[in-house]
Amino acid sequence: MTDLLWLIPFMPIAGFTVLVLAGSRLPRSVTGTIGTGTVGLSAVVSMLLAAGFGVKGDGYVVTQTLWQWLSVGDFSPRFSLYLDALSLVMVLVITCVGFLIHLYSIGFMKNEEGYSRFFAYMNLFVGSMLVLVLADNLVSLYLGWEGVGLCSYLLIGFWYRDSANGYAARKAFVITRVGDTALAVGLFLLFTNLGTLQIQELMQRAQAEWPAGSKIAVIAAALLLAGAIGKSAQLPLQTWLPDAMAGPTPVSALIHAATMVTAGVYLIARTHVLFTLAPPVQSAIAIIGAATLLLAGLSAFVQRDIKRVLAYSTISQIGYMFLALGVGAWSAALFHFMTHAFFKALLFLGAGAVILAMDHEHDIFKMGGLRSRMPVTFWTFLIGVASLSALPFVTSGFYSKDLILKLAWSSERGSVWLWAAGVAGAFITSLYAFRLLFVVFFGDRLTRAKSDPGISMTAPLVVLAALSVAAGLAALPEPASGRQAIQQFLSGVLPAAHIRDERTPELFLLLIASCASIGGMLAAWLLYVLFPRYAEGLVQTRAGRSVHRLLFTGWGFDRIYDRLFAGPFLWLTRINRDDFIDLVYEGAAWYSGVFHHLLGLTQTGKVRWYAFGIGLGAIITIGIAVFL
Amino acid sequence: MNTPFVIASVVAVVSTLMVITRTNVVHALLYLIVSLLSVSLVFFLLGAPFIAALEIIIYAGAIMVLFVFVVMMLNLGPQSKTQERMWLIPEVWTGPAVLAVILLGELVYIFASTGGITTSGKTVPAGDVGFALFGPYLLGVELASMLLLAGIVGAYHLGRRGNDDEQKEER
Amino acid sequence: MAPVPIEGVLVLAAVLFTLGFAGVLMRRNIIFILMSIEIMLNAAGLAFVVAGSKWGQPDGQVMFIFILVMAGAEVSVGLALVLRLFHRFRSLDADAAGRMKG
Amino acid sequence: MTTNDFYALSPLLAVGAAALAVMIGISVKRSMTATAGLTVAGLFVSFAMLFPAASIAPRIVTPLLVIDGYALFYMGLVLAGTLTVVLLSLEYLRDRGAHPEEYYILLLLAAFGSMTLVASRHFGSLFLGLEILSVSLYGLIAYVRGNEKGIEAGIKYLVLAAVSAAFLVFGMALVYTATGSLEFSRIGAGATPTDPLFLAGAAMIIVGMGFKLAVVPFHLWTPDVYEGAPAPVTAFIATVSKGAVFALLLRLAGPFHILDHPTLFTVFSVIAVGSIFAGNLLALSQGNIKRILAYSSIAHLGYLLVAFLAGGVKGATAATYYLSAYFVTTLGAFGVISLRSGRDREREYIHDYRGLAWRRPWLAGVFTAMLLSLAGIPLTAGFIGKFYAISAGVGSSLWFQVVSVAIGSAIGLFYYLRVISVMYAQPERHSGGRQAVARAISFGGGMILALLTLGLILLGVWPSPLIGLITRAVSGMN
Repeated sequence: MTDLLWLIPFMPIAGFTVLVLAGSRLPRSVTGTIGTGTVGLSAVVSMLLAAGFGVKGDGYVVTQTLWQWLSVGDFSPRFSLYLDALSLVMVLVITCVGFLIHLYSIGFMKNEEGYSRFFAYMNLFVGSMLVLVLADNLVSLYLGWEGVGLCSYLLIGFWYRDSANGYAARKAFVITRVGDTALAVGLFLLFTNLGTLQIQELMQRAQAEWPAGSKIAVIAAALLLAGAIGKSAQLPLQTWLPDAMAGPTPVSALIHAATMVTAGVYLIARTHVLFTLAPPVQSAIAIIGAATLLLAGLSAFVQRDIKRVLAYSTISQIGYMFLALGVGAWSAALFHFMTHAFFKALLFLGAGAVILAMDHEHDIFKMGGLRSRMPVTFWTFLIGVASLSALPFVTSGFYSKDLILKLAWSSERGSVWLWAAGVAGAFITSLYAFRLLFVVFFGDRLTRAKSDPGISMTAPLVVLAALSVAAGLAALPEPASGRQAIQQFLSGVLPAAHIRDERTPELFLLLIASCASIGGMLAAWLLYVLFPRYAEGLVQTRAGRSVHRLLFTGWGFDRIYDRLFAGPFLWLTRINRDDFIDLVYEGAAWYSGVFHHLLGLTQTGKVRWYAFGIGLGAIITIGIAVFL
Repeated sequence: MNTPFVIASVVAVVSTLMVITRTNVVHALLYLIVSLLSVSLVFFLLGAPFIAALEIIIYAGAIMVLFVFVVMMLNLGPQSKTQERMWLIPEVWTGPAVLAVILLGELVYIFASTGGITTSGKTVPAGDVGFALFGPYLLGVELASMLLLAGIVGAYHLGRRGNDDEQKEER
Repeated sequence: MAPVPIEGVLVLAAVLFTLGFAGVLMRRNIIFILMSIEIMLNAAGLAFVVAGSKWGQPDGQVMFIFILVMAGAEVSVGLALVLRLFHRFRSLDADAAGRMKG
Repeated sequence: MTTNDFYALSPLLAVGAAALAVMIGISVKRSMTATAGLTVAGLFVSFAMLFPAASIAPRIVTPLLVIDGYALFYMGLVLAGTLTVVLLSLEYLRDRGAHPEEYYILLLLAAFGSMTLVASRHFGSLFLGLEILSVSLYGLIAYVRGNEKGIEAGIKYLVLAAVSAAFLVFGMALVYTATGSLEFSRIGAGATPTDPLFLAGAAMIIVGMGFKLAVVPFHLWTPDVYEGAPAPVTAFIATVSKGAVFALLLRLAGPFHILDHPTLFTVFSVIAVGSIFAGNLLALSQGNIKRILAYSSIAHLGYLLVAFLAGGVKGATAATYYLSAYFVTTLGAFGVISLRSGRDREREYIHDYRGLAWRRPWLAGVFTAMLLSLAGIPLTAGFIGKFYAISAGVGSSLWFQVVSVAIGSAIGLFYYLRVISVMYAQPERHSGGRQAVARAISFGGGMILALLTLGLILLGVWPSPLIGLITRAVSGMN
């Protein structure tokens, strides 16, 4: 059965191929079925593999070599797939959530043109992500990495007739490219120093050859981190993500929940050995994560666009994952990735339903009172918001966030400060999440809205809502080891965090975190349901206005980058108006043209002249051979 | 130095020179036959009587007849001769002649620098050639027959007075 | 009678070869060009025969026969093409068949 | 001649017998279908006979021929190429009227000559194989009646091929004078490396083969003949004819010590670099696609020579792989041209392809794939070929030649992309009349193109099986 592994990435890519080649001629129903079905089949296959996994235990690894591309000396890139507990979790989430998003898209996109193009890109997106996750060497991983980047570009700019969408797509592409370049350099560095890019072998060699904290390990890890930061939209490369909302809502769901942004988390988890060899880099991850989660959370608090709220929320939640990675709580990061995938997909799809009901209105302050018109959407959205806010005990988000917070406190690399940032973040998260819920679904109805969408769109919402709750089961303690099930499951791949102090005041931490979540909810209730005037008044004050603007623009990173990079770059281009570098190429082109012309003169079409050429060649050849 | 060889060589060179400078095709063909005959004499002197005979029978006999045949078919009149004269002005032949002289110079230099080779002076009779042809060169003979087949088919197709397109040409 | 010197025959072959080559380059009449090619091939055959006689082997002569066969095939196809050319262009000018260039 | 000898020769015999059978068939009844059927059957039988022959390889059959893995591999390549050309010719000839039957005899004979060439180990078979190929090609190039360009191309090819053949035999005679043998292996043993007679002979042989390979400075005929010949025949010249001669060159490299020989090495380096630059530069602003492909083939032979110069099993493997990829690509490109050709004329100008992607996306896709492969873009066969060629060159420290390959490829990209960009440009509106003549591609033609494209991509992403096969074949030769 493990032979079926190749089907997982193959199915969506096959779907992409079919849709690209024949998509425009197929009826919409067939297009949707192909697009959704291929991902669904991948999901089925991954579940089958997961079932096999459960029986065999946690040290279980499947590798499948598909083919060897070429072999020149030591350089013989093989294309093989590698499945272990870590990639299995990723694959399951990607295919299942991906499938639900595809299913949802059938309804969401039904009135759009470019239907088959949309599904083709989506399939390629999922396929690339699966290649990334299943790659057993960093070259294939990089291939998937770039494929994901390409698809995000294509999908963010899906409605390309509006040039703003094109700009957003380009921005996403360019900014992630900064990280990608660092990653590529990192790969070269690893290859030249360790002589392989096979991930498992690489990790072994790195451990054997590089002492912990050595300079080379730090540089390599830092380069990989830069790549991860770009893809996962962490400080300081986070600015592309809010603009990426220009794409259709299912795309946002796919980018934020199942693909793309989690690639960075996966990369770090996959190469965690390297990062443990570079403690300064690991600390940087934790600090970046903590800072990102706070800054992005505050920005989310003031956004008016429903999707931008969720976008900043994603940045913030990925910040949690980075925080977990930074303190060595690898499996906690994965756990949070999983729960986040469920509830964030749910929230995006719910937001999509709202947007569709409001005729593509994004501004939350023009919505309101949708609770009664859209009961299914409301209840599922409520579950999503609760999970995002980590409301105690019933939501899965609570368990994953709690795990992160606990380890941020107690792990060897953790500290009170990191923990405090996490708790503050939890409060802010809860605040903006419920703000969103209250503003959209409570209060007076401001405009006419359609009712709940059809079954193909509500079904994914319900399933995702169920998953958002049920994923908490993964936190049940394993009877044998006393660790949580997810930790146990991943223990073959990801080591447990080193605990600094066994006497962690667990109950106390739990209490504080719960208070933060509930406190945020109550604050939102006060500000947006009971006393909405007060919130408005706060913004009207002078200080309030400038803070609001700062937060609203995402801490002004775009402005800073404009000043810091775009400005000087434009200045340079102005200086280089005559393009002295291009002159070289133009000169080359000019000389090529001249030589072309001169050589063209030899093609006279006269047979005697051609024979003359042979004679001249003979004289030269004999001359060189005999007289030289 | 072998006198008959020298004489045959001089005749060969002179007649060949005449071939490439004549304006009348038939005259040139006659000179070419002389040239071939003198080369045939050289073959005889080299101890290759069979080849000497083949040179006359096939080259001077068959192939030259082919040329004559075509010339007759084309029925080239005197105006082609004036045309030839016009085509054969010094500007046309100096360049090639210089090139040819350089090539010749290179080759002669090579032969001169090799130095001191003499022939075995041994006659290789027709029988030996025959044994070689039907011994180690058996496949070669078969290949040669395929070569002739290709020549025949090609010449047949190209030389056929077509029924359809020739009329098109006349129109 | 003194044996024929090898260099002498090779030089003769070389002279005939270059004369034939010069003929190809100089003449515009396609029939002359074909004749010149015959001269070149004949010269090559001569070189083969003299080499064979140097080593006392029949191989040189066998090669001469092959060259003869090739020359025959070449000329027959060549002359057929000349007929086609003449019917088409009403000329034997090799340069007239020079429309394709560049 | 023993039974085993017959087995070993059976692929060759099958093709020869097919030629005879076709001829006899024509004399009984002229039928295009029967002729083509016989031809295809003969090629298939010959291909099938490669396997029994392989089981007793290597075997030296008379001093003239050797049937080893290397020869059999190239025979397979020749047969596959010829088969493709036959299939491409079917419609092309049907459109062009009377008496297409002799065409198949000539094509079979040309294939026969090429197969002799790749199996030869003796000057006699080299010469005869080359001439069977040449003489058949004269007929094929000028085959289509009433086509001035064809006659012109035929005359040019005939005169120049005959001149170069004269150089070749004169060179052979000189080498024979110097070494006393006509067999490659014994020539190597008998040659003194500094003997001017031997070197002059080798140089003149290079002239003869250089003409067939169309490398600088013996390349001048290429564009005119490519343009004038019928498109399927051009495909044959570009692939099978050149491939067979190149295979022979690889075989000669060992006995002639070309690579250990400083002066001969220099000769080939000059030829390679000259071909790369001249070919690419000449193609730059050419408006006729057949001529572009001609010039590009000059450059490709230059790349091939770089792999050849790298030497050893590695260089030979690289060159052979490059050649196989080049076969697929070139056949595909000419396949598009010949299948698109109308009754009146061939669609050979760039403007005939304007906006093709909008009218015939599939065909344009195939052509794009072929051109990208010629340019050496990754995931195509051409990329792997170039990669191997360059890595072989680097392995032998041929820096100058490798840099030339890189620069040449960069120039080459320009004109390949130019054709591609024309195909994807908006179609001209006003010239509707001319566009309307363009005909639909038949099912069979489409299948050939699809197979070639598939092969192209397969060789690009999964080359290891072929590489393995080639390595075995090539190591068997040395």
